[in-house]
Amino acid sequence: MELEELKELIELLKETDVTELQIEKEGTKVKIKREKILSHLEMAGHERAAFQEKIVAETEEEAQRLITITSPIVGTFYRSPTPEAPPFVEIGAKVVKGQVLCIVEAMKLMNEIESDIDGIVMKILVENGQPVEYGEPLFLIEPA
Amino acid sequence: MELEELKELIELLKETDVTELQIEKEGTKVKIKREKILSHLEMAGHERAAFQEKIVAETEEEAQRLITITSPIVGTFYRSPTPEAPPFVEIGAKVVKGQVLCIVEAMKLMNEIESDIDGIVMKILVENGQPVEYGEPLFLIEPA
Amino acid sequence: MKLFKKVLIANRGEIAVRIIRACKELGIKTVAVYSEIDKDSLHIRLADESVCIGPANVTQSYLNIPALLSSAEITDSDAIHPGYGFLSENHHFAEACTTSGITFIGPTSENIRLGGDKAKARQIMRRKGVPVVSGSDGPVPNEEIAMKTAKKIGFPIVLKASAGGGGHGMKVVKEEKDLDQAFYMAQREALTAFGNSEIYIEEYIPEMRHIEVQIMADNKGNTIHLNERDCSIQRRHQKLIEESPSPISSTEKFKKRIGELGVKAARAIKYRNVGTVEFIVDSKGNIYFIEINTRIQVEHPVTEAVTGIDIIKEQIKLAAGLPLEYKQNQIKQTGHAIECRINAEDPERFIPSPGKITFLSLPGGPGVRVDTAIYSGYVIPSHYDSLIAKLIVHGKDRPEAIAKMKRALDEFIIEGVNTTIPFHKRVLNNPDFVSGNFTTDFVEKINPLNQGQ
Amino acid sequence: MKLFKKVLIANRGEIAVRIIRACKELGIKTVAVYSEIDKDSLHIRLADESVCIGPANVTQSYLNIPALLSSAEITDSDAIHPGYGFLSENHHFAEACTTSGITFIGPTSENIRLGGDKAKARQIMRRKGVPVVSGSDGPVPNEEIAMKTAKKIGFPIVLKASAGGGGHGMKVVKEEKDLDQAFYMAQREALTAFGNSEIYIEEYIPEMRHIEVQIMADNKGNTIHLNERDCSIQRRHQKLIEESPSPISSTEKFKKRIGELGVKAARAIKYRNVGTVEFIVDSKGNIYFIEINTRIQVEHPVTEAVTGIDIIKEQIKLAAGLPLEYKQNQIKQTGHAIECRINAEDPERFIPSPGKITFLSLPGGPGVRVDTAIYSGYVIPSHYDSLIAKLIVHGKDRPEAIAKMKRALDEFIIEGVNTTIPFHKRVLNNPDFVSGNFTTDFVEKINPLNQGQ
Repeated sequence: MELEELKELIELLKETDVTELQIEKEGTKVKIKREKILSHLEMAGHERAAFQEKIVAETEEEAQRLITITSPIVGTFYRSPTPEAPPFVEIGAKVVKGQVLCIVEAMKLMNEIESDIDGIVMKILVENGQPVEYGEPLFLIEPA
Repeated sequence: MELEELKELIELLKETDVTELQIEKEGTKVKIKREKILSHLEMAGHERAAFQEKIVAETEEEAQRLITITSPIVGTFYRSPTPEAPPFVEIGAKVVKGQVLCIVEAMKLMNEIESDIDGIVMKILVENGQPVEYGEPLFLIEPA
Repeated sequence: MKLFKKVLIANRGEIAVRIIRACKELGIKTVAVYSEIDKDSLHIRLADESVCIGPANVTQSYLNIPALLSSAEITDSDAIHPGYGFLSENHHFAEACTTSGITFIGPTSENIRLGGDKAKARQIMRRKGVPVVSGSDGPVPNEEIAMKTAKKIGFPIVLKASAGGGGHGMKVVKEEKDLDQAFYMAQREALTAFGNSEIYIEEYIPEMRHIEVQIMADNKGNTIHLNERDCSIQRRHQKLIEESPSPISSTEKFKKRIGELGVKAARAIKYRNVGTVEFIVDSKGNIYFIEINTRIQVEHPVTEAVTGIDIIKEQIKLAAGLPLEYKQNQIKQTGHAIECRINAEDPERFIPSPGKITFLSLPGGPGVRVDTAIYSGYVIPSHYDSLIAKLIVHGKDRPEAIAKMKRALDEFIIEGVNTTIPFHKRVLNNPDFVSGNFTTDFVEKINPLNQGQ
Repeated sequence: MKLFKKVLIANRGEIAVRIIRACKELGIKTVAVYSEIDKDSLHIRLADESVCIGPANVTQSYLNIPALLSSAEITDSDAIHPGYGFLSENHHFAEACTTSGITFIGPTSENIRLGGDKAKARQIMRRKGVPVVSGSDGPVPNEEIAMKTAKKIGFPIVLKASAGGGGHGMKVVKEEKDLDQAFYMAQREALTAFGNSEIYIEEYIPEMRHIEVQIMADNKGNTIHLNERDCSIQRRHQKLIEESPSPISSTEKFKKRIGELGVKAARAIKYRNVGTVEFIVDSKGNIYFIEINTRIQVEHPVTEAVTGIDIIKEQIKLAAGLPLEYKQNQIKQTGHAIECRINAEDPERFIPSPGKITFLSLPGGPGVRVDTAIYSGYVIPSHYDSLIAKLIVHGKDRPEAIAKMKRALDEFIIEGVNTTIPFHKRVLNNPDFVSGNFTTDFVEKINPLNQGQ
């Protein structure tokens, strides 16, 4: 095994949770050990965790392709301007940059949340009428 | 593996979280270990630390060759049977298994500490009259 | 009168944890709020619910009134506890809570407004017979009147910003010739720092102690005090060590007088809920009002230790409209308590030292209390206050409290960041501290690096 | 009379840390001893010096008398504190200390010897007028006399080993026909477990509380008590939760009587230093002596909380020959204290759970005390007791103490090993516990997995 190969291997491990690797090949033995330190608070099973899980569960590929629209404020998420009106967007809808996707109500004010980009709505991550916190993912958009 | 290669490898590890690397190739064995997370209690500047340092500082090679005779009890270390008598052994002395190396006094009892092996006394690690704890290294012996 | 169902805590760090503790003991649900950088904070883990309110920057998170009120709304919280710092002394926030139908756990917004106007508060106190340091009656409009007032008082004098407080916006003027320039500078600085250029003048008191009185008042105006705290160990007007009782309040007469003045000051402005009346005491034992702090204070635990009263629990009950549970004569003071503020700072120069805590062992045993939100592995962000823990001890007398504090500091192990623990050890071993003979310039005197302000 | 210069602590874990704290507050230097496996223990770090005394195995380390005395010798220690467990109730050790010119911090070796001979102690107490459970007068030599005694008392009866104690070596015999067999077994088991086959007989008391009295006596024989502790929450005679005062000692009369009986028992054997007289109280409120514990106890902090007295500090001062600092009428009891023993055990089956603590956050705030030697990253060895922390709360009354304990348990986060925290939460929420209406079979009743012993 050449040094370059070794480097690549170590680099590769960085992105994984592997802590020990042993290779034995044609008389060459390699053993690599790593320490992993987990953030314990993250592991605390706090309710947020479960929710974030859902999103993380998407394949890496998909995650890289899609753009997440997050809530810029704390408030209540509404898909339509009034209870009677149809939703601003549905899954599969084509949207353009600046188009209103939903409303987050805070302090009796209706804050229109706009799309950052042109694209297609792939997922709506929050139910109508549900409270959202700052930075909470609302939509996944596939860029056009 | 050339020295240059080794240097590079060590340098490489610095930027990673690898803690142990073993390579065995064409009769050459390389093992690199790194301390990533230090035991904080050990680092406490406790007096013991300084002492252990001294011993650890020996080259690995030497450490592997030499046998350490430790104190089996808590007490006071004496190099000779009485204050007037000459020491049991000096550095460079040839000793045989079972030969008395020193005395550790505990509870007014003189406990004779014997050599585990045949060999040559390479180092005496404790001063005459100094207190020793359980497991404290007393002599380094090079096996015959 | 019923207690709240759910309280939102508009704060972070140790005080958020402290408030959650009080709520839990009262059977009240809690909501933690946090900025993005605080996502691994202990207060989130201990609260029943949590809401991310914005990015690390305080103006967009912990000072973000709409985000806080929305968080209360979406979590159905019926009250907000502001802690200390941040929005705790913002009367607009208190008012906004009330308008939104959420109880603000603290005094009335009018109390807060007045507490923030030092010149006005001084004026009221003087009229109501609470002694104040001699000086101008309210703000001084211009250089001429400033000079006239200063001459009447006699130099040196102190220029203070009406909107300042806690020593912020202060200027000592030693001689007549410096006044004009200093007055102009003080006005400009006050305008920049507080958005208000009003300046008032006080006599300069060279050697003084800072002693304050803890106040509790219910919504009907029943007002009591929980005795005094001595906070004379300060660095640039930042308190570092507090104790109760004061080492100089050994006479019952002094103790009684300062307590009564505290109550008088609170009544003078119809104060509600818990608060602190701050006094300075000169070398002759004269007591002068300086300001009223309209919030729970960092140093409240020393009073809790000697009185046995949980001030935060009482604060919540008072905010819910319950009557005072104690009469003045039921307030007992047992033993002596000291608090050391452990800051993540270099202990010589007091430069902040944020970063990861790699090892932590807290002191314990009898008479030791630790209020903190740190843990082994926690990363102290550089965005907020450097206070990371409060160490409080309670002994049967001051010597025992000092011995206890020394051993507790000895066993408080924090690795990975610098802390003020070594500074506290030095103070605890200082003969002047041990004898109780010190004034607010103590830290400057012992630490050459801290001279001048 | 002078205090010691240096004390060697012949123990480990939380009690070693606790003793170091007391010594530090008294200005006494400390020596920690440790076995090889304990090399990263907190008590080593907190002590002034430390000595490794042997391998992990207790007989070669913490029970190794020569190693301990040599350690005292090489470190110039003038006293040894034995803590609890290990050699604390070994009268040979106490004597060996004295012979070596080292003060044993505890009662006389004669006190310890007698405390270890339960049948003899019972006999003395009965003669001195301290009520004991009806039964044999001293040990019972054979089956015939056992049968005669048992019939006189009436079945069911209990066979107890003279050298047992704390519930170890106990056998309940329900019917006459089982006695012979049980007696033979009890003798054999006692011989194996304690090296002494002596057995005595007591009446079986079905529903009882375990209540004990903390005693303090100086070398002149002045003896006082620090009131009672209720330790009825036990599992197989191992205490899990202790409190002071007892929930049933609300009447001053009962309180006074049990306290006085404690002092009477201590005086009956000329007891010195601190100790505990254990009683059982039957459903009618009758009080019976069962044994005297000649050491500091795990549960001493609940008494410290309500009396404000540091028992370990007093213990050290008494051992140094100082007179008692308190008179009986100076002992006050304020509020209510509860202690939960946090063991590294599965909370259902109580199977030990040694291993590495991967995350730790201790409770804090007002009225909460934690005595522990663990830290984040510490590895709990499988060689020793599973007690890893004591959580003590102090409230103004029992309901407040319970609320405080619940919130403290809630915020006590230990990851990496199982602990008894969930068990304690269940008990604290149990209506019988809350009402104070429980007996020593409480744990068996609520936990089907623990039925039978």
